[in-house]
Amino acid sequence: MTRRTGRLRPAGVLLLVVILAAVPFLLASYPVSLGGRILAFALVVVSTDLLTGVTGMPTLAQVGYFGVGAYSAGLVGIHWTDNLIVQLAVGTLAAGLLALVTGVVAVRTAGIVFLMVTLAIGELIHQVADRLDFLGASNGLVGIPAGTLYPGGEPLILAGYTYWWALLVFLLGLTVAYVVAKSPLGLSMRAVRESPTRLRAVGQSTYVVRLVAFIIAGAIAGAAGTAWTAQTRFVSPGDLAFSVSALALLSVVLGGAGTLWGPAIGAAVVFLTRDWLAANYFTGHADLLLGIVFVLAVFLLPRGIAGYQLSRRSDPPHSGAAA
Amino acid sequence: MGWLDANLLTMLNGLALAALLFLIAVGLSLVFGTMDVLNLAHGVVSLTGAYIGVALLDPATGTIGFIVAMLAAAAIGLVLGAVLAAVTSGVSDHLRQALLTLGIAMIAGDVLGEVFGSDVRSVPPPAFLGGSVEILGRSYPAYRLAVIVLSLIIGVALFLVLERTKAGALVRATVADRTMVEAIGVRSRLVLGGVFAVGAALATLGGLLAGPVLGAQPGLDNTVLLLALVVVVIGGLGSIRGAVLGAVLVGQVQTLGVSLLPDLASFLLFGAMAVVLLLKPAGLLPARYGTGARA
Amino acid sequence: MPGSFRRHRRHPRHLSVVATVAALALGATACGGSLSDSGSAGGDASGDSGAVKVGLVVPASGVYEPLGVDMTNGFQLYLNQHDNKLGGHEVDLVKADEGETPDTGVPAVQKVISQDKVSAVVGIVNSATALGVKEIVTQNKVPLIVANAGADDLADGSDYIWRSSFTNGSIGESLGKPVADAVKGGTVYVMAADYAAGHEYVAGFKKAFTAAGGKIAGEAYTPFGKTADWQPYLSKVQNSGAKAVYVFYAGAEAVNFVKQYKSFGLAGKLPLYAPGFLTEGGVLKAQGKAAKGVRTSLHYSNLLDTTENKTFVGAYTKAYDAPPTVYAVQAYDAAAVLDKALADADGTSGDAIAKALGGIGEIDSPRGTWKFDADHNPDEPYFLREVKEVDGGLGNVIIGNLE
Amino acid sequence: MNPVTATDPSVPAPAASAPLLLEVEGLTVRYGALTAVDSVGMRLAVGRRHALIGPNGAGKSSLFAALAGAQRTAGGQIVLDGQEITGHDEAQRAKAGLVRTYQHSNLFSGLSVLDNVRVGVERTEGQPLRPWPRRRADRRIVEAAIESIERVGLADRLNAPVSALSHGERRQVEVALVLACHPKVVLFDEPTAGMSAAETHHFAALIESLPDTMAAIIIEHDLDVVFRLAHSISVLAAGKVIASGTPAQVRDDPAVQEAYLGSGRGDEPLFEEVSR
Repeated sequence: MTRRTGRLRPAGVLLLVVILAAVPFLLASYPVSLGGRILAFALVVVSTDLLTGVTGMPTLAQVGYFGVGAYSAGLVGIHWTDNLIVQLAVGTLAAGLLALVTGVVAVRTAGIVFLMVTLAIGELIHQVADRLDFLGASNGLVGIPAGTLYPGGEPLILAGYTYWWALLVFLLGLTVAYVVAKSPLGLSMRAVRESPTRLRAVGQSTYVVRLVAFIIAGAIAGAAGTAWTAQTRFVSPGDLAFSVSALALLSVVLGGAGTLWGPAIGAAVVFLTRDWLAANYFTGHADLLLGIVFVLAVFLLPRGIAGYQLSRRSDPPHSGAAA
Repeated sequence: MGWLDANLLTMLNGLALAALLFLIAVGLSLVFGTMDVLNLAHGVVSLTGAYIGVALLDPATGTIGFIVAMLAAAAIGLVLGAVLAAVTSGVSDHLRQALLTLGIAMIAGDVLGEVFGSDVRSVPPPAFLGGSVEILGRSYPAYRLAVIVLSLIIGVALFLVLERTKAGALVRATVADRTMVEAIGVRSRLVLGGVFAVGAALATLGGLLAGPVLGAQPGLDNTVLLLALVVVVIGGLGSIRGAVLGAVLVGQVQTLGVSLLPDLASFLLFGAMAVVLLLKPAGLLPARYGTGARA
Repeated sequence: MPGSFRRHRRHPRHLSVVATVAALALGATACGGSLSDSGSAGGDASGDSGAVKVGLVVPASGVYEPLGVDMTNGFQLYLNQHDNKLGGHEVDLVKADEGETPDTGVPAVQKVISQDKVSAVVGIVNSATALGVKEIVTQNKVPLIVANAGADDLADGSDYIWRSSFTNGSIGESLGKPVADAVKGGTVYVMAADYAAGHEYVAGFKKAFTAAGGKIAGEAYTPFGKTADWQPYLSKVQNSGAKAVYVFYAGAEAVNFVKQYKSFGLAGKLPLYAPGFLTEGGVLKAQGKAAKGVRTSLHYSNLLDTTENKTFVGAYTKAYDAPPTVYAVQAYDAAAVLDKALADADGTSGDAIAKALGGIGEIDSPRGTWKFDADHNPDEPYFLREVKEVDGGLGNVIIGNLE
Repeated sequence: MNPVTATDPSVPAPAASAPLLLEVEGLTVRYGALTAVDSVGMRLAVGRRHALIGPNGAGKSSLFAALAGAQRTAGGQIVLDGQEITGHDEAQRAKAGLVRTYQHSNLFSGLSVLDNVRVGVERTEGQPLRPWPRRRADRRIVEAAIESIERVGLADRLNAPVSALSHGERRQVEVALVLACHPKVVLFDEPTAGMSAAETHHFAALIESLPDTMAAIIIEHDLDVVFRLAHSISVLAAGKVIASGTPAQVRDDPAVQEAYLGSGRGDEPLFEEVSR
């Protein structure tokens, strides 16, 4: 079983980037805007995989940090500047910061308990967004101006341009994820996944590794959130609901946990199923279609789209009790 | 009127909610403990129970009719559980289990919506429990009291089966030490598969009994699933006593909690869960695992 | 494409890339690219007598699906009654699923506008979704006829936002004085689902109620979509000494609330007032007798005793085997609005329709005659309704008119 | 019975020139009412290998877990190379140089042999938290890891995932990983359990070849291995050290014979083969 993390062939990567970049020339504005949203969601899923697949920490909180990034970008856009780069920086930082604050306690747990703690984090962020008036409460944050790339620049309104910005953020985030996975930290993260007790016995605090991974993943999700806002110019609590968190986690499994690129594809499959296939041909039955995709994937793609199976001994839920 | 008087009814009501939560959640917990399967289709199984109530009950239904509906719900639950046990048997990775069972839940939820419509449906309590009784000078629905009593009976029965029978001993042993599953024979594996069926039957039964309180509508399955997950994780996965305590706690948080801290109502459930898990990651009453004393 | 699949068979990574791109490509209906806005302005069919594309975006899934069904029926009924024509133009109706929240609703609107190139959008149940698409419809110059979402700030006179339904605040307001009069100096407890609409319904009510000399006994906002048990709140209501209760709930929460109001012994002792959604449509059926005596305010009741309404109810019931709801009427009226506008409009472009909308005057609706106000909200009368037994079933009997 | 207590350190005094690497006093582990490790003391000098033997349930593994910091102790003191580490957690003790292996090999089973050992090297010589690669530094780590792997004789399995290795090979990886941690004292928990005779022989040789700047404590049931490797032996029964000394001293200790007989394992002629 070889780990493909960080081992894409340069030619393939280049081809992929070129094709993705060419999309706005080829497709009409709706599919392009769908593509842009897919890219933002795919980046959330990549960040989820960084924790779930690479570090062995299945999480439901990433959509929460995505929301922090999205709302931060929106607030910056409304109250400060329409500069997308500033929005990206602020959103990433804010999400990373909240990941630090929440992670300090959350990463003390593991396995299913960690999953439930992250569910709580995601839901609490969701509730906060739903209640704070300056975030638009349940109606969502509206009136976000179109972003610009440099002071005085042309605002990005057309789907093609916001798509390119989303693509840029996506590639940036994906690159960060790959670099981290290839780094010594990435090795430590995979070691945490395989055996936290062993890593401690080697003299490495697993807590620190988990926490750093959690912060990086949170920041990446925040970046994805800013890319979302740049396109939709509207954020609502519904964007960070439990159902979205669940889809993010399931996209990781569907795509092939631990491979980073597989989950990104998984995210695209989920979105295309819901917003294209169901929206165009099976109105009102998105759940049915997604359910069928998931069930089929379990039996037909036992290793996920990327053809990789997460270790059967993925963090046991009671890993607190060392045998 | 003292604090206790003012809140006694609310606490009683929290118990009624706890009774329903226990019935629904305990199966989820036992299935995880014995089969190592996190069954995210549990919510839709429970919703099926509620829809069985929609199909079989009307306001004129008498005791016999209600018992028939309960038996029907339990029977359908047994079948659903057996099917789920079979389908998940080859899938040991928790994440793939999540993908599979949530996928099944989404399909089943859509089908239920097609069959019973998207409107919210109400499930009438049996006629003789339809009224209210006077408690502390306030009206209280008799049905909810009956739910508490019924859940107590079922809970005690479950406890006795687990503590006093051979099959129960096997289940407890499996929960305590999962590695022994590899060593056991086919018959014993069937017993464990039976846990899945019984767990699902309790969920459908719980769903049916919850019908007159919560109604039945698409989407309720997710609400129920989340609540059940919170209950079993707070209590300790695989532990019956944990499920009881978790249900009581969640029941009180949802009633007494929101009554005392109304401004924080939307944060209470998940906030409470986070606090419990950070203080006691294995839950409040975890199933007894090997402590390592024999290491 | 099959060729590329075969070639890349041994390279799953490439296969996935190709599959993604292929899937994206399939999403394209036109190859115009997305870097200019020439194609996105609605109504590229600009001939005077040509067909007009209308997008109907209502929930076909999620908790609001029942509303979506009624709205589709109402809109479709109008089309059926008018040979599928609006303003003389054959209608090409494009339906999209709004879902539950903006994360599905906004893309749905985006899709009908930029992919299907509709000239007008009708529907939208969720206020957050409506607010979220405001920018999109304005930018694309496609008028949106909101057929439900009631957020107070939604319609503000913008050329592209029109509303055939209601505003949350004014429904609440309509009950202020009558409730104040009814309790005669007693206090009222107010309660609502804790989200924007709930707060708006309460704010509107409180404004009119206190202006009429009413006093509030207490307030409670219950977690929206998460509350199943109202006993803790009802207990406070009973302790508060209130003489009546005003609430806002809809959907499943309305059912559970009304049933619990009854089973915890408040019904019959404390009169219950609410915006009409508490007892509208399928919700009332699920509540059953527990709802008897509940008084609500709404801009419609299918028991309204006018010829127009009786004709409408007859036709609707015949077509869909169920009596119409307010949601059906709102969509039916949206069709009527578009009908008038298209008849006046210079062409079928979104811009032309938007311009014409300002001059359509009064609409004859099953609910009575109404017209758009300066903000493009309906200027309409409200009815005080009470749930009573009607022909063996339950209905919202009109017991008075409200301002 | 004449148990050796902490106040009477039993390990034969090492040669005066060899400094002490590990000093343990009064180490106690309790599970509720049960005392699994009862006031155990020991001393270990540089270059020495000390074996811990005793019947099942004697508390050997609990003692190891307590030494390694994986088990909460009810009392006692541990000094490693002059540094008090009693309050350290598991990772800190390993960092200080007290490194263990596991009874059932515990490795990063999804990772390759090289990556397993890299984890250790990265901790001692690299920057395990650096979130970006650095070509030269990372290559240095890889080279050090390979060196460690070659030392245990697994150079040809560098890129094989550990899950694909044989039991014996996994033990070798564990040693390579332990060596990569620059230990002062290594705790081997039944290192040859489940190995074939040939593997056992090979593995004993591997342990013998460890640098003499470190010391080792070995839990072992195979007394051939014990008498081959150990410079000194402690016998644990019911959580207490009942005898301690050179292999010859221990073999002849009547208390040891009694404990083994009393433990219900008297039918196993424990010392027969070695005293022939």
